[in-house]
Amino acid sequence: MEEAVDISVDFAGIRLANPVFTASGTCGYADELADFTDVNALGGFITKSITLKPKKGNATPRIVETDSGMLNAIGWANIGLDKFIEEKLPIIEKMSAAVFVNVAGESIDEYAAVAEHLAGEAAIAGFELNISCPNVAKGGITFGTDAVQVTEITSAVKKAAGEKILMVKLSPNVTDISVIARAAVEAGADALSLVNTFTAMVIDIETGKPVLANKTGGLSGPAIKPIAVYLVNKVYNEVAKNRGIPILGSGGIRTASDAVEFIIAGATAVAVGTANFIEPGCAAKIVEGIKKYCVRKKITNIKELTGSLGIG
Amino acid sequence: MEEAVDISVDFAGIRLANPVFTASGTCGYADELADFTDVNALGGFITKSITLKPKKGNATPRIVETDSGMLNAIGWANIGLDKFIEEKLPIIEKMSAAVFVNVAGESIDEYAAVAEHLAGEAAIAGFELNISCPNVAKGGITFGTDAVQVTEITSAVKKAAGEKILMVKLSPNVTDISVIARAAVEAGADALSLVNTFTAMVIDIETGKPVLANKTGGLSGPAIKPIAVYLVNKVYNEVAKNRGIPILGSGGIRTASDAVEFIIAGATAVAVGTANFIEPGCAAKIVEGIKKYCVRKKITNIKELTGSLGIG
Amino acid sequence: MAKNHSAANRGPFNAVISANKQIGQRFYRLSLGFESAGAKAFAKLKPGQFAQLDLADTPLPPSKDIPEDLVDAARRKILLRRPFSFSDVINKDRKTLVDILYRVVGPATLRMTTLSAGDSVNIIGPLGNGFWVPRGKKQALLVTGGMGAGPLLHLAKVLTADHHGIEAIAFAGAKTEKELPFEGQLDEISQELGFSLAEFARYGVESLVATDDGSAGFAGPVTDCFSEWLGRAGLAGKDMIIYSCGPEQMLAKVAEIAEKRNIDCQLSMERMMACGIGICQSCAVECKVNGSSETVYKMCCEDGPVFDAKEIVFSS
Amino acid sequence: MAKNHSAANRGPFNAVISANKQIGQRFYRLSLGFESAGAKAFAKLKPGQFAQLDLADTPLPPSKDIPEDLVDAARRKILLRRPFSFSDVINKDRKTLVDILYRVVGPATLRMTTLSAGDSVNIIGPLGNGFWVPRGKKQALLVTGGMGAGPLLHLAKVLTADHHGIEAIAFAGAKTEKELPFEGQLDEISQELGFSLAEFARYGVESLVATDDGSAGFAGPVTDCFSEWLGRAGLAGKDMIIYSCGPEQMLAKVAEIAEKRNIDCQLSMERMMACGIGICQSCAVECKVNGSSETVYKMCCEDGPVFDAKEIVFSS
Ligand SMILES: Cc1cc2nc3c(=O)[nH]c(=O)nc-3n(C[C@H](O)[C@H](O)[C@H](O)COP(=O)(O)OP(=O)(O)OC[C@H]3O[C@@H](n4cnc5c(N)ncnc54)[C@H](O)[C@@H]3O)c2cc1C
Ligand SMILES: Cc1cc2nc3c(=O)[nH]c(=O)nc-3n(C[C@H](O)[C@H](O)[C@H](O)COP(=O)(O)OP(=O)(O)OC[C@H]3O[C@@H](n4cnc5c(N)ncnc54)[C@H](O)[C@@H]3O)c2cc1C
Ligand SMILES: Cc1cc2nc3c(=O)[nH]c(=O)nc-3n(C[C@H](O)[C@H](O)[C@H](O)COP(=O)(O)O)c2cc1C
Ligand SMILES: Cc1cc2nc3c(=O)[nH]c(=O)nc-3n(C[C@H](O)[C@H](O)[C@H](O)COP(=O)(O)O)c2cc1C
Ligand code: FES
Ligand code: FES
Repeated sequence: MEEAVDISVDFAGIRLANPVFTASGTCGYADELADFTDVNALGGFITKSITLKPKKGNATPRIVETDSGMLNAIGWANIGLDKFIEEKLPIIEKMSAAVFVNVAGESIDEYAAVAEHLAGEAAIAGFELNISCPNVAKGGITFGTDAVQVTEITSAVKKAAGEKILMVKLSPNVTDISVIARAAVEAGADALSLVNTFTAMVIDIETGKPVLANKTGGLSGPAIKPIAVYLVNKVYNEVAKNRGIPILGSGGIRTASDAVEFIIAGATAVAVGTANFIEPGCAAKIVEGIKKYCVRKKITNIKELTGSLGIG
Repeated sequence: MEEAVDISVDFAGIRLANPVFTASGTCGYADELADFTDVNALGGFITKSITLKPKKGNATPRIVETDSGMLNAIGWANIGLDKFIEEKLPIIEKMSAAVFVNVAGESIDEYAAVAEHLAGEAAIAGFELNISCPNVAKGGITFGTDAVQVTEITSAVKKAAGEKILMVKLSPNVTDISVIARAAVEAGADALSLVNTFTAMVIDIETGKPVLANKTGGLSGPAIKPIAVYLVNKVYNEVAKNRGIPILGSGGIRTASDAVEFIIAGATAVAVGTANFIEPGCAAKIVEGIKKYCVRKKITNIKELTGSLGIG
Repeated sequence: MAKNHSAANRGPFNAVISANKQIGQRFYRLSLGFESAGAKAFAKLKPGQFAQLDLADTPLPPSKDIPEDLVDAARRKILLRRPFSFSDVINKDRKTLVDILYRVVGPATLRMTTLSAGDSVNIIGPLGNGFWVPRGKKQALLVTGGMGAGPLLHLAKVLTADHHGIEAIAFAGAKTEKELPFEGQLDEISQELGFSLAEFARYGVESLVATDDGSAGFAGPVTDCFSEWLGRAGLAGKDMIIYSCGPEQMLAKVAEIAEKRNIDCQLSMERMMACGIGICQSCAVECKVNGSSETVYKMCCEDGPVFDAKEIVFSS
Repeated sequence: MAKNHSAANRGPFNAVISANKQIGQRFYRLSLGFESAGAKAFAKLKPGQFAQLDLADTPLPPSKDIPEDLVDAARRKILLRRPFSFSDVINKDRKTLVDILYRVVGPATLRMTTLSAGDSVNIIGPLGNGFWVPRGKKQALLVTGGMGAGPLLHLAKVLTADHHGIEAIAFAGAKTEKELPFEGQLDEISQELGFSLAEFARYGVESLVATDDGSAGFAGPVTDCFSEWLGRAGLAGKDMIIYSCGPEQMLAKVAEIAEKRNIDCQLSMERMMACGIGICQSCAVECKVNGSSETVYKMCCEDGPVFDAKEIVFSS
C-alpha cells in the first residue's frame, strides 16, 4: 500500500526524495543531528547562516522561551566560509538530502562573495538567501523589508550563484509579503522560503530589562504557525502559483499534520526548525507521517495536495 | 502598606483608577461581564466595535483555537449605533470605569458619523478607532496599513469626536508600525492602542479547507505577547514618549506579570482580551497583582514603571 | 423561552470528580460534585444547559494511551474552555452531583480522560437555556445522535419526574453499536417497541436504536428510523413535541420531519465557543426572522443552545 | 578535555521515576531508572554531564500547591526541554539509576514536582563533558553554591571510588540553612573540620557549610569561607584542584581565588539552552583564546558545561 504513494517533489528543477527539510540554524552545518536521527531520511537540509568571515554572534542570553514559542538572537554566529568549506563540505558530500547553504552578510557584496565561492561545489544544491534575520544590526532584515533592496541583492547573488538554485527567505515582518516575494522572483529567485522569525521581546519584570542581551529576538515555534500558514497561502496565490515557483514553508512545524497544513496552503516542501530542539528525530517522523496521511487520504502523488486549498 | 501605592494613571488627560482595561470585542458592550467580575474594578472599558448600522458579521465557524492562541473572524457583528445608544448607554452611564467606544466602518464617513453621534455623551470618555481589524472585506485593515489613509481617517474622526479622547488602534501587520503611529498622532490621535490581531489561517487537513468560514482570522492570545511587547516598546521609543502620547498595550495579557511587562515596555495602560474568555474575572485580578508587584518592588507611583525599560 | 437571567452566580466554580468511567471505546461518563455556591448554581440545572470546563492544565494520558489519529492533535496546548452539557443532576446532602457524557475527539477531551476521583476541575455555568416544555403536550419524542444522548437522558428524567401527563420515547442513533454512548446491554423487547436501553428505561422511557451499519437495531440513520416510526404510528400534530440533540446534519433532518408533520421541535445546537457567556460572538447560529426572508445571527451560548427548530437556517 | 564523541546513543530515552523526594522547602531529589539502551548510555555518566528533560506534558501541581511567586509563571506552557545535571549514578541489574537534585524556580521545575514513582519522562543525554581529574592531584576542593551541590556529590563519589590518591573536602554554601540542598542533619564536628553533611560524609568527604545569613556554619558567602580556609591552611599550588558549581557570581569569585593561589580550577557553567546538543548556538560562554586578547564563544552544552576556570570571561 505505502509503496503506491509518491511523496518525492520537484523543487525548482531538482528531485527531492520527500518534501521535508530541516531549517537553517536548527540543524547545524551538516550531520550534527546524526546521533539522533537519520539525516539521510530528509528531503532537504539547510545549513546555519554562513558569512564570509567567522562571526562570534551576540552575547548571552541568546534565547528565551515564550508561550508555545521561543525567541532567539544568535546573531549569525558561524564558523565562516573557509572553515565551512574545509570542515563541513566533506561531510555534506556524503549526505543524500539536497543541501542548501544559507547565506548571510552585511553587504550585497558579502552575500555574493559567499555564493560565488560555493557555486562550483557539486555537493550543494543551492542557496537560501537570509535577508530576513531580525537579530543583526546591519544587513538581514533591512534588506528583507524593502522591495528595491530585495531586487538588488537577489540579482547580485543570482549572478554569483551560477547554476545553483537560489531560494530567497522572506521576512514576515512586512505589510505585504507578496510585494517582497514578487521582487525576489522577478530578480531571479528560483524558490521562496517563508517564514523567518517575528521580531519580538521578553522583559524580565524582576530586573526590568529585556531577557535577551540583544534586547529583541526572533519568535519561532508553534505560536507563529497560523500566521505562517496564512503567509504561505498568500504568497502561493499571489506570486508563486502562476510563476511555477516552489515555496519552502516553515513556522512552528512539529508534526506531520502541521506539515500537511503548509502543503495544502501552497508549500512544495516544508522546513522544520524549533521542533528539532525538542525532538531531534521529528523531521524523519514527519516524513513518515506525511506518507501515512497520503495513504489514508488516497493521495497517490503529493503534488495533488500542494496548494489544494484553492482559495483566494 | 498597600495604600502607599498609587496605580492610578493619567490617560490622555483623564484620570483612571488603575491601568487595566478590557479589550474591544472581548467584554461586550457594557456590563456583560458583571456576573463574573466587578466591572467597576476596571480602569477602563472598551466596547465591541460599533458601526453605524447593525452588522450580522461572518458565517461560522468564527473562531478556532491554535497553540497558545486563537483566531477570530467575527466580522464586526454588532447591534449598530442606534441600539447601542438606546440599550447600552444607560448601563454605561452607571459604570465607573472610563468607557471608550470602539468605532468601525467601511468608509471614513461611517467612522466619523459614529463618533459624531456619540461625541456629546457624557458617559463616554472617548473612542478607540478600529482601523486594524483583519476580518472585514472593506475598511478595517486597509486603512490601518497605509499612513496616508491613517492620516485622513484620524483627522476626520478627530473633528467628529469633539472633546472626547481619540485613541487609534494600530495593526501589527505592517513593516514599520512607527510610521503608522506617527501618522495617527500627527493627525490628532490623543492615544495609541496596540496591538490588534495578526492575520492568520488554520487549515483543517481532513476537509482540506480553512476552518474559519471567513478563511482567515486574527490571531490573539499569549502566542502573540512577545511580538506585542516589542511593538509597544518600539512605538513608545520612536513615537509616543517624546510626544507625551499614552499607549494602551495589549496582546496576550493574562496575568499581572504580563501587564507589568507591557507597562515597563512603555504602555500607560493595558487591555486584557482573549483571557476574559477563559477567566472572566482576570482583569480585576490583574489590578490587584499590579498593586502587589509595586509594593514588593517599592514602587510608590506606577508612573515610575511606565517605559522604564529605557532602551533604544 | 425562559432566558437565563443575569445576576445569577455562574462561577467559576471548582467541581470535584467522583468518577470518570469509560463506557465505550471513546466514550466516558464524568461525574462531578459541587459544594456551596457551585451546588446552589447547578442544583437547578435544566436539561440542555451546559457549562464551560477549563481543561488546559489537565494532564494528557501517557503517550501509549493516545490513539494514533489524535497524536498530532494532542501536541496542541489548550487555551480555551470547552463546552459540555449534562446527562444527569442529583441534589444530595447540600451537594450537587452532575454527569457529563463525552466522546474523545481532540486535545481537551483526551485530557479529560485522565481526570480521576478527587481531582478538581474549574467550571463556568450553568450556561444557556435548556429545553422547555410547552403546555398541552402529551408525547415527547427524544431523538439522539451519538453524544447527543446526554442532555436527552437528563430531559427524560425531568419529564418523568415533573411532567406526568407526558409520555416519552427515545430514538437513539450512532454509527455502530460500539458508538452508542450507553453502558447497559441492548435488550431487544420487540421489533416494534425496540430496546430497553437501561439509561432511558429507568425513567420508564422506551427506546428505539438505530445504527448506520446495522450492528444494532434499525439499520440506517436514526432519522429514518424515527420517520418510519412516525409513519407507522400515523402520528402528527400539536400534542407531540420532538427534542433532539446530535450532529447538525441529523438535526436538519429532524427539523424537516417535524415541519412536514407539523410537530413542535426543539434542537440543541453546537458551535465552536470561545467564551460561552455571550461576549465573544463566536457561536453564531443563523436564525430566521419571523415573517421575513431576512436572517439574524443568534448566539448559541446565550440564546441557545436549544432553539426552536423553525428558527434555524441550516447551512448545507 | 575528553570530548563527547559522536555516534554515541544519546536518546531520546524514557526513564521511569522511582522516587521524587522533597528535601527542603523548594528542593527535591528525583530518582530515575533507565533500562536497555538508556541504561547503557547513562551507565558511564561522568560527574558534571547533564541531560535534557522534556517536561512539557508533565502536569502542574494543584493550584493550592503553587507558591505565590510562581503563579503567573506557571501559566506559561512549556516548549523546550530543560537541562539538569546529576548527583548520583548507580548501575544495578542492567538498570542505571540516576539522581537529580533540583530547585523549583519556574514552570518546568514546578511540573517536575508532580512526577511520582512509575511515571516516565523523556530524556536526551548524557550530554556535554564532565569534570576531569588531571594527573598528580592530591587534594580536591569542592565548592558548591545552592543546587550546585548535585554534580559535586557525584564527583565526590567518583573521586573516592576511583582516585584513591586524592583527598576531597567540600565547601557547601547557600543563602540560608533552609536552602542547603541536603537532607541529613547538620552535625557540627568542630569549628575547623566543619560539618558532617551526610551526603558528602558517606564518601568520606568532610564538609564546611556557609550561609549568607549565618543560620548555619560560616556566616557569609561560601567563597569567603573557602578563601579563609585556604588562608588558614596556607595551601596553594599544583597538587590541588578546585571543582565548583553554583551561581555564576560565585564561580567568578572561585575563579579569582584559584588564580590568585595558582590552583587548577574547573567550573560547571549554566546557560539558557534550547537544544543541549550543539545545534542552536544559544548557550554561548565567552572564553579567552590562549595567548591573545581575543575571545571566542564556546558552547556550554557541547564544549562544557565544565570549563577550565582560566578560560572563562565573566560578564559582570
Ligand atoms: C453547547 C455544547 C454542548 C456540548 N456538549 C457535549 C457533551 O455533552 N459531550 C461531548 O462529548 N461533547 C459536547 N460538546 C462538544 C465538545 O465541546 C467538543 O467535543 C470539545 O470541545 C472538543 O474539544 P477537543 O479539544 O477534545 O477537540 P477539538 O480539537 O477542539 O475539536 C475536535 C473536533 O470537534 C469539533 N468541535 C470542537 N468543538 C466544537 C463545538 N463546540 N461545536 C462543534 N464542533 C466542535 C472541531 O471542529 C474538531 O473537528 C458540546 C458542545 C457544545 C457547544
Ligand atoms: C548544564 C546545566 C545543568 C543544570 N543542572 C541543574 C540541576 O542539577 N538542578 C537544578 O535545579 N537546576 C539545574 N540547572 C538549571 C535548570 O535547567 C533550570 O532551573 C530550569 O531550566 C528552570 O526551568 P523552569 O521552567 O522551572 O524555570 P524558568 O522560568 O525557565 O527559569 C527560571 C529562572 O531561572 C533562570 N534559568 C532558567 N534556565 C536557566 C539556565 N539553563 N541557565 C541559567 N539560568 C537559567 C531563568 O533566567 C529564570 O530567571 C541546570 C542548568 C544547566 C544549563
Ligand atoms: C535558534 C534559531 C536559530 C536560527 N538561525 C537561523 C539562521 O542562522 N538563518 C536563518 O535564515 N534562519 C534561522 N532561524 C530561523 C529558522 O530557520 C526558521 O525560519 C524559523 O525558526 C521558523 O521556523 P520554526 O518555527 O519551525 O522554528 C533560526 C531559528 C532558531 C530558532
Ligand atoms: C473574539 C474577539 C473579538 C474581537 N473583536 C474586536 C473588535 O470588535 N474591535 C477591535 O478593535 N478589536 C477586537 N478584537 C481584538 C482585541 O480587542 C485585542 O486587540 C486582541 O485580541 C489582542 O489582545 P489579546 O491577545 O489579549 O486578545 C477582538 C478579539 C477577539 C479575540
Ligand atoms: S461563545 Fe462567546 S458569545 Fe457565544
Ligand atoms: S543549547 Fe543548543 S548549542 Fe548549546
